[in-house]
Amino acid sequence: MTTATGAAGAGRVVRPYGDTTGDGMVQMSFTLPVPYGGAHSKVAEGAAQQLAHKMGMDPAMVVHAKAMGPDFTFFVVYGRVHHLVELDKVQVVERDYPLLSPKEANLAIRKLLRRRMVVVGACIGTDAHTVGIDAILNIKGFAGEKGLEYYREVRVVNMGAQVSVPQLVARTQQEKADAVLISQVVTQRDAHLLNTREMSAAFREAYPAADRPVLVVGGPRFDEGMTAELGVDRIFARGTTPADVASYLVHALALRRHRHAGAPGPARSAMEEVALR
Amino acid sequence: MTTATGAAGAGRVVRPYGDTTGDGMVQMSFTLPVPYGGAHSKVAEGAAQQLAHKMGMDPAMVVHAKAMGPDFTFFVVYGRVHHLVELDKVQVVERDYPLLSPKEANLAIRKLLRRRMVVVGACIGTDAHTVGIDAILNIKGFAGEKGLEYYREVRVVNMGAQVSVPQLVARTQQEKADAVLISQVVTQRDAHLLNTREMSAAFREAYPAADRPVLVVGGPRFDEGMTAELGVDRIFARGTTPADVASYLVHALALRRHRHAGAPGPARSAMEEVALR
Amino acid sequence: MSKTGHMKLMLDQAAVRRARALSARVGEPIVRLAQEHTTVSVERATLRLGGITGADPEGTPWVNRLLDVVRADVGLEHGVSLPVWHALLRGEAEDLTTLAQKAAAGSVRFQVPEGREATRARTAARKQVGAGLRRIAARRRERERLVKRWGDPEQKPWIYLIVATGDIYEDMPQAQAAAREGADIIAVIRSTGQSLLDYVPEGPTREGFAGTYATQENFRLMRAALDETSREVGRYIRLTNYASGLCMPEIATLAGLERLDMMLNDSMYGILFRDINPVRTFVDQRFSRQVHARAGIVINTGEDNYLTTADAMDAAHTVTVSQLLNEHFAKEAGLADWQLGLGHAFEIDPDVPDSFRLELAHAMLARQLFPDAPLKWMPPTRHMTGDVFRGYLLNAFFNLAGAMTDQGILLVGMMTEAVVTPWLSDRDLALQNVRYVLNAAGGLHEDFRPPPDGFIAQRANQVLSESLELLEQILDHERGLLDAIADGTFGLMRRPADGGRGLEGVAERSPTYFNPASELLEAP
Amino acid sequence: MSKTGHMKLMLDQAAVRRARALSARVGEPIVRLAQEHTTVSVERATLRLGGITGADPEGTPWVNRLLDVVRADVGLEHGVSLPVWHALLRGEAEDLTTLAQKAAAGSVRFQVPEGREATRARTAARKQVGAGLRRIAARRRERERLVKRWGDPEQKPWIYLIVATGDIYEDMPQAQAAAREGADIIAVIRSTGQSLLDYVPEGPTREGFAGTYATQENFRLMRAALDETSREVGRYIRLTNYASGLCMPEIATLAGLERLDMMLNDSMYGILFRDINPVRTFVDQRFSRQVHARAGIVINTGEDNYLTTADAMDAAHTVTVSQLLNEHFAKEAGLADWQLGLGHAFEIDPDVPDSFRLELAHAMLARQLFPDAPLKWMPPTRHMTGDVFRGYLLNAFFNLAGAMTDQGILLVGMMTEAVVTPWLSDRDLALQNVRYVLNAAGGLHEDFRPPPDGFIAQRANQVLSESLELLEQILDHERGLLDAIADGTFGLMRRPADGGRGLEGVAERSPTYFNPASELLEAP
Ligand code: B12
Ligand code: B12
Ligand SMILES: Cc1ncc(COP(=O)(O)O)c(C=O)c1O
Ligand SMILES: Cc1ncc(COP(=O)(O)O)c(C=O)c1O
Repeated sequence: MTTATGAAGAGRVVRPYGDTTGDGMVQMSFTLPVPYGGAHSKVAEGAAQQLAHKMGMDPAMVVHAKAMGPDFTFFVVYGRVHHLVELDKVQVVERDYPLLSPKEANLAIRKLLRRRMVVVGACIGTDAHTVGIDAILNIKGFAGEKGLEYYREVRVVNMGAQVSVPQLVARTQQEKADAVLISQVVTQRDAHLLNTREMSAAFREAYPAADRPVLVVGGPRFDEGMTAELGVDRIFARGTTPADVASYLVHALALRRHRHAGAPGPARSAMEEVALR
Repeated sequence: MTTATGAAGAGRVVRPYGDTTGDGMVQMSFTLPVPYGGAHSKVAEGAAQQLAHKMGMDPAMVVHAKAMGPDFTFFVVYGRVHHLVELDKVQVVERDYPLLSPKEANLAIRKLLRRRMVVVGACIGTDAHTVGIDAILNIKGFAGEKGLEYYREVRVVNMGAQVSVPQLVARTQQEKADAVLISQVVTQRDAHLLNTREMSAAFREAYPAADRPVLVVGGPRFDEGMTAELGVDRIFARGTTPADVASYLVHALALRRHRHAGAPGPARSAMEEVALR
Repeated sequence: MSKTGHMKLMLDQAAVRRARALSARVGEPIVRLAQEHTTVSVERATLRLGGITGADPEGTPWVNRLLDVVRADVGLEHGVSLPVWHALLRGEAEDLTTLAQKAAAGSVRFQVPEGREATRARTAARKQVGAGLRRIAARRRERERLVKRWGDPEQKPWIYLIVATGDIYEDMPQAQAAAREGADIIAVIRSTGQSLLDYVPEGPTREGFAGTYATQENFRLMRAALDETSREVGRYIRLTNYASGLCMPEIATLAGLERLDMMLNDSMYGILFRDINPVRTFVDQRFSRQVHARAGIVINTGEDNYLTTADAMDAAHTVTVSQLLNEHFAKEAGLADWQLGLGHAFEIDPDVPDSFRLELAHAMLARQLFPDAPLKWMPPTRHMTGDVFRGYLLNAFFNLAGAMTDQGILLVGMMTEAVVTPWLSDRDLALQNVRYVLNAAGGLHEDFRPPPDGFIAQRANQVLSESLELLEQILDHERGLLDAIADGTFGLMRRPADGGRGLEGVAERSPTYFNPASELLEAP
Repeated sequence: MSKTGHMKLMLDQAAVRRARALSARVGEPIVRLAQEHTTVSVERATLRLGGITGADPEGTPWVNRLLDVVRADVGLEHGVSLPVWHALLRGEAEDLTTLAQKAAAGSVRFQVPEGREATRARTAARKQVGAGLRRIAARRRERERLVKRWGDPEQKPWIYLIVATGDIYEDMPQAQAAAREGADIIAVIRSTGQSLLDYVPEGPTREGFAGTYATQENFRLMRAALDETSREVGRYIRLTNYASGLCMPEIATLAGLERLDMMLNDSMYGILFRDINPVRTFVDQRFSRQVHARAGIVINTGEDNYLTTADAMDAAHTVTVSQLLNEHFAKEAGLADWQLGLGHAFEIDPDVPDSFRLELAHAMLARQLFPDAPLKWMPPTRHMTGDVFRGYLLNAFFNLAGAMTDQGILLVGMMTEAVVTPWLSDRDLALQNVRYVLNAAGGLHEDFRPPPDGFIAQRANQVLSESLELLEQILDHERGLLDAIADGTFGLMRRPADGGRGLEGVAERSPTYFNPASELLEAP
């Protein structure tokens, strides 16, 4: 993974656009635990404005305020923010590997492993949202792309929903899996982060560092830049397609192979060699 | 005018409320002049996230991004802001005069002036939105309250829409008006601020400081705290009712009378005396 | 064509016939008034048809400079054409613009020719002004060709969007973006001050407040931009502006010359909402509509505005009466049914019980009263608040009512109505809203069959009968419509016939009055 | 009562009759299966009716501790009542809870009594468990009294809102706020993990993920909070929870004891979406429904869920088939029509042409197929995105469809569906949305008369005939419904009869099986 900066607009600075270049206009809504109505109204609106100012909006127009019961007020605020968006400082996780077709991926796996790649997938913890992981794994796939089950050189073990971490580790060992794909959709109280950390810790414990399978986690609300914090190799978010994942797995395995072999030179080209020959 | 701080919550600190006390959650939407789709998407989303971070949101979830043509992207972002709203530092323009019924106001005017109070109203500049000023002036009124025309001791001269500043000043002089009420609804390119400043400058020029009529401006998007910057005596925003205005005018005239008479003591009590006896 | 054809006709047909007869009686004296007067703007429009262009270094158009001199020399009551073409024939200048420059410099004096000189001046004027009208006719044919080439919108209603940055160079890309996203019609709204200017600004402009100046060059630029996009999207994108305010006849003329497709053009809007003198307005109105008739331009009337100041339930019948009068005046001026974008709006207080069904009743009343007119359906404005979510919801129901009642032109509402002039994203979101509604529920009219004695039919007939009463009341006034307008009948605005702006620009026509444009436009 | 009474009946009535006959044939072997088995949770529910409460210091309920010992000693197949009441009669403890504590400490051994001892045990068990059922009946009468005092909602559909903070002490004020703003029914959704727990947690809880644990104490706290608000708003606010997952029978029992008013309770949801063993589920289902029947609780079935994993157009008929089966199982268990909140949802891809009319067709099919059931109409979830404006719009059309087709229970959709569990403001905005739609367009059903041969009727009959085909296919399977479930018929989930969780908690009833609760519940 490389954390690249937005090449598209090197050095360019932009601002939000309402109806004129540079006007900086944004819309915001939020609730404050303050009462509204009668004598309270001005304080409530002033509080909303204070928050908007602290966020860098000036002027900030409180265009709507509504009491929600005796203790809360909902606000809509429009205004101009003065922050600049520096496009050359945008942090993104860019795809640092070539996107392969199923055919290319199969070829690469055969060359790399001389056997099928084994992938274990699951929704861990109490999460039962399987649609996302199934979109990646099942033949049916996602967005017109077939899932990993369609790849001849990939053997998929889909454990389904609400799999506990010990079950997952045991099955991974039993299947001698090359990669583990887990999905986390529920994010309330940071459930996805807690479960992912628990999982990666368990794998660190169960495997010597060099043999650990590639750990991949996905779900709509992940921040792709958090791999180090979560102890996983790669994170995929909203809109991921099976080919993104298959290509990454080929890349990751090539990289490991390469390291094991102690071969010199940049890993990337090695993988590309394998993949594209 | 006094700029009071929110007495309601002295010392209290609050945060936005999503579904749990203190969670700090807010919603935001805006457009950036960046392309979206294909290779651009990650940079665009990263740019949106950068802006949200600069506004104090962390984590910031870009939950929606949509290309609008080749050059713009619309975003919806949810996240946690870390700013605190300090209720004891909220700046509000509080009503620093008693709210009078029409009867009380009439009585006070008679005692103060021994004649009817003359009020000239207009939408100045190219603004033709008369509904707001009519709500204050016309008998019909607003929110169940009758307008100033209903007050026996107030003579209203409503000049209507698109009145130029020279016309307004001339008519004010001709009518020997005690107060001038102007309305500004169009705010694009700060039209309301430009027109108000032009108006107050013209009155400063046309009258000696002591004789200048009370200058009041109103409209839905004014910041009530800007009187000094705009050179007016009072600003009324969204939701103003005729009684707010009538009571203020009585107060302002009592204050002037008091000052002219050189009487000692706080102006407020003088006015209250007059108004409430 | 009508999708609502299978809906049982709800209206009392005797009442419908009577409504039209009464409207004709109300309208007749107003038409006579228009025929008996001229205005500075009618005369300037005539000169513009004759080919005058440009402005002096201060920005005052040459046509204004010329008219002012002519008027000072001979008055307005004879029209400017006799003195002006007389001067040209005398060789004072070779063309109108040069003549204006010389006149402004004080080197030409005008007089009203008589006898043979008058006849020659008339002939020359007719020829030159006729050429102008032929240019307008040519632009109309061009439109017909392009519509054939690029096609009309696929769906009904047509989707109408506003741009309002104040800067023609920001407006153009925003209009193009909107067209790509699905707009069929783009309206460039005007800067707040323009309607009270007694001249038409010149050149491209970047300085409007909450709208962009209507100038010939801005018209040309935007039409070209939209031609480009029409070609790109394979759909002829229509362009709308405002023939309204003190220069209505001239703007109508410029619109015809620059192939604009629709124009806001209401018989009473300027009186009520801009405090323009009623006589001035009615005279200017008639001329501008005659030009629109020639240009094949669809007019949009402004009944929606009444409901921003008056209550949509209480004043529903004033909308109907105004539509009937707008129809009468339009047809008298030569416009065909397909050119009548009669206005009405979704402005009932959303808190009124059954508000949506009442909106349907009003919309169906208009639909059935004017079955061949492309009604223009306007979104909620008055009851929009800073709650943009609620605004988005109200706009959806507005869109639905439009689809269910077969409106011709849907002016797309913005969720930020109560906040700002539309943002780029507001238009995009609004278009998504329309697209969803039309795609998901556009066919709902097939299943919508209000019972003939039900709530909706009852409300429609009630408004119709209140309209008849109002028309009768108007006829009871001594000076008919003029007095009714003075009384605050429409939009609660009181506008006496001798008040308002622009009266100084009106003159009663003298017996020698001559205007080649009027002459040619009156000819069927 | 039906507002749609005047809508012409669209459905082929012979097909309707055939659908019910086929469903009965599909259902029959499943009912037999349920009658022939028991489960740990059925037995624990019986003990709970007998009065056992509380949990050990680790939080394991005493009922679980007791059951585990009994099962270890004598197995599950005879039911726990004989050995347990036998032990009580032997004087091992004076009440069930003490017995459990002693059993857990290893100081009691259980055996299955025979002869007179068995008879005495049976009598004692019947008496004690019967008292529990009478407490449930008393709570039901209490509800009836309170509804009479405070009243039912004024409008149809009833407005159903979810709270989901995970913390009962945050849930309570949020629920009260929602009720004040117009909610008629509050559902406290459950923490993600609960359905797979084979015990019911104890006490008030603050630790759920995306939902709050269902515990007897949480039930009590929330019912008390809503009683307070009911009194305040003059409307009986109903409370909903989930009789679902591995402890379905116990939760149904606790719901009856704490006067909950509605329970999510589907015959196949646990199988399909929680991978719970099918036999376990069907056995638990039947018992829990028998309890609901007694408690006067309205069940909510879960057909909406199928459309989150399968396509709403392709799988429309699976919803209908599932509704028919849920109806069959419910009536067999003693529930009346008014207790059948059969589920369905607004989940057609909004990009499908005419999607709204197709939704109307599906909604009307359900309405006409189950004319006396208070259908539960679920909002869009699958096609909701982070575009909260669009979400708000879709929810409005969902609300409209609900009003137009006379749904009984409207689960109010949140614009943040794709983002977070509902915020306080989401509920408030959602309620405004509903209120606007019901107030403005609630009467539209009067004007909505889809032609009997039109688009909507055609679609409804098509789905009905696909449902007949599917029912026939199910009957063609060797093991009927069990095989169909294994095949992925519902929600595309494949669940073999011998797979899934909780199978270890199932036992075939022995000839000496005895369960006083079942016995009393079977009695009509
Ligand atoms: C379908 C659905 C369900 C179905 C799930 C059926 C199933 N078998 O999956 C049912 C009805 C059972 C369900 C139940 C619940 N749900 Co639900 N559900 C949804 C819904 C509508 C859609 C989710 C979905 O399928 N998205 C489509 C897939 C394709 O997208 P995706 O998951 O993001 O996956 C993509 C990427 O993220 C990525 N990806 C995902 N995983 C992985 C893994 C790997 C390895 C990789 C590489 C990539 C990857 O690739 C995928 C393709 O691009 C959402 C709301 C919404 N519109 O988003 C709520 C939602 C997810 N559910 C929610 C909740 C709370 C629940 C419940 C807990 C409620 C309750 N208390 O009863 C229950 C219980 C479920 C549980 N124990 O987890 C919340 C979560 C809130 C939060 N942010 O924490 C949501 C957001 C709704 C809401 N606003 O309340 N739900
Ligand atoms: C009604 C209306 C019209 C009517 C006006 C009729 C009339 N005679 O007033 C018509 C249809 C004519 C109209 C036209 C236009 N309008 Co307009 N209109 C509105 C609308 C729908 C409602 C305004 C209103 O009446 N509010 C009700 C009154 C009671 O509220 P109020 O003005 O805020 O007044 C209250 C307080 O602010 C205060 N107050 C106001 N004035 C004063 C003065 C004093 C002294 C005091 C004490 C208090 C006070 O007290 C009042 C009572 O509480 C708004 C959208 C909206 N929903 O807000 C757009 C809106 C104001 N219009 C707008 C625009 C752009 C126009 C046009 C310029 C468009 C165009 N280019 O053609 C035209 C031209 C008008 C012009 N030259 O000014 C924009 C302004 C955008 C901006 N922020 O700059 C708005 C916001 C719509 C939009 N989003 O585009 N409009
Ligand atoms: C019929 C009509 N004419 C004109 C206008 C525009 O006003 P102005 O002429 O001041 O630009 C409107 C405003 O929407 C209108 O409805
Ligand atoms: C019928 C039914 N039962 C139960 C649930 C809740 O799931 P759980 O049992 O996991 O709490 C749902 C989810 O919405 C449902 O629809």
